[in-house]
Amino acid sequence: MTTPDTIRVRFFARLREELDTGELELPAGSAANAGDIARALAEKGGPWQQLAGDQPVLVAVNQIMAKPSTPVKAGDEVAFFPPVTGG
Amino acid sequence: MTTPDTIRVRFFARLREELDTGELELPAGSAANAGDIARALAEKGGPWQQLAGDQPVLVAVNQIMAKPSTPVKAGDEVAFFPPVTGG
Amino acid sequence: MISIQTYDFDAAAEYQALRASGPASGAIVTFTGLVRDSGDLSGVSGLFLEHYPGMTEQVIQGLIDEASQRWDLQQVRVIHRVGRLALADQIVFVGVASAHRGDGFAACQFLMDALKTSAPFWKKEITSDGEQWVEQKDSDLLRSQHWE
Amino acid sequence: MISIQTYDFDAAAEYQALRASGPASGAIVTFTGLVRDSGDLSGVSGLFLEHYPGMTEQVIQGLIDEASQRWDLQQVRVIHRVGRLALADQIVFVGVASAHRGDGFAACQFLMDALKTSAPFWKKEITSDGEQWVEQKDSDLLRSQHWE
Repeated sequence: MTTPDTIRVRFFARLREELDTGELELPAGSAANAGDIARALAEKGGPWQQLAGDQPVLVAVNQIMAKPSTPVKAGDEVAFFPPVTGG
Repeated sequence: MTTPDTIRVRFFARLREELDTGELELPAGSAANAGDIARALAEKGGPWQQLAGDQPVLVAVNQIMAKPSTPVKAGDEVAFFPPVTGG
Repeated sequence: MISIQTYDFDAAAEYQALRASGPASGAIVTFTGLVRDSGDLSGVSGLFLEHYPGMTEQVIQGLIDEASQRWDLQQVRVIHRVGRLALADQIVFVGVASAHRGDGFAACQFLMDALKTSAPFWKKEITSDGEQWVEQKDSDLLRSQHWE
Repeated sequence: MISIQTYDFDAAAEYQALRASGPASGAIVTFTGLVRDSGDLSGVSGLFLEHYPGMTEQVIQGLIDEASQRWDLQQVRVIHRVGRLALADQIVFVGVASAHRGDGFAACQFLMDALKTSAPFWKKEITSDGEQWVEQKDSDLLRSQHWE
């Protein structure tokens, strides 16, 4: 079994709609932590800027709530989404 | 319509069983308040003494929670019972 | 609506009635009390419940009125059974429909706490060794005082 | 047990399952959330609910584990619907069976408060004028912090 050399990045709800993207892959070497991924994607401009903006954006790494400082590595799943509103 | 000249006294639950009495009538003139009724009945001795004893006994006058000092008059319904345990 | 009855109730039908309380209702909280095997005694096989007809309904109506003043409620339902009940039987149902869940939880819990300490019901536990009137719990009094 | 599903649930069957949790259960507390006509918007005709498959179930299991450590519970059931829902539809069910009512009320309310702030679900309100993602409520955050 080969280890993937990418990180899977997912978006949900309002973010998914505004970015018009449900998921994408990034090369694993490009980011040390979740915050790096957010900053790299924000450089795409337009709606992507909100990933590093003032609006609250939550992040999960491997389906567990995380922080910008949480480390990421090849094979990880990183998700960005707005504050939750279920129940 | 004539006004009854008695007070109806009722007992519930453990009190009803221990006194072996669900209800009785007392002449209205014999008691100014609910405490008078309890003290008069306690003089019957035996289990009746608990109406004026240390054990908590609650009293209602005309189906509303009352105190020993609550006045009673002809036609009233006075009830004595243990602390409640429903629900 | 208040019912004091010897016969069983249908919790599903009561839930549906609360659900039909209108498009403003976003939350339904229900409490159901069951006869359990250990209360003051262990090995409880049943209960006998006595009440004070007339006064009981008045007291519960007063509690519902108080809850309706304190919280924003769409509908309230209280059912309490009396007479002989067997293990696992339903004893009491309190259901509240409200716009928001905070009101529903608070009102349902207030009504149950207050029922336990203010409504004239008395419970006798039945075991194979005999029967015994239940004593009022300090914990119930404290719970009820919390709302005053 | 946890279910995340697009289809409706039968609250009556869920209640019966909780009731069958054994002779030690004396209290069943249930919460059901319904689509109501006014949320962030008024004139709401429906909702769309999105979730994060996999993570949602893990988060809810963690909340149930936490509730089971904090309170004495016999059984816990959580159902959350996703996808398109219409006005008055059932959204969420949290049911708890416990020996004593205090544990049941606290656990049910804790689970609902925590679901609102921790579980990855997102709600979009639909009206005749359009649709809008719901914003998280400060009141929900405060309610949830109360349990920490």
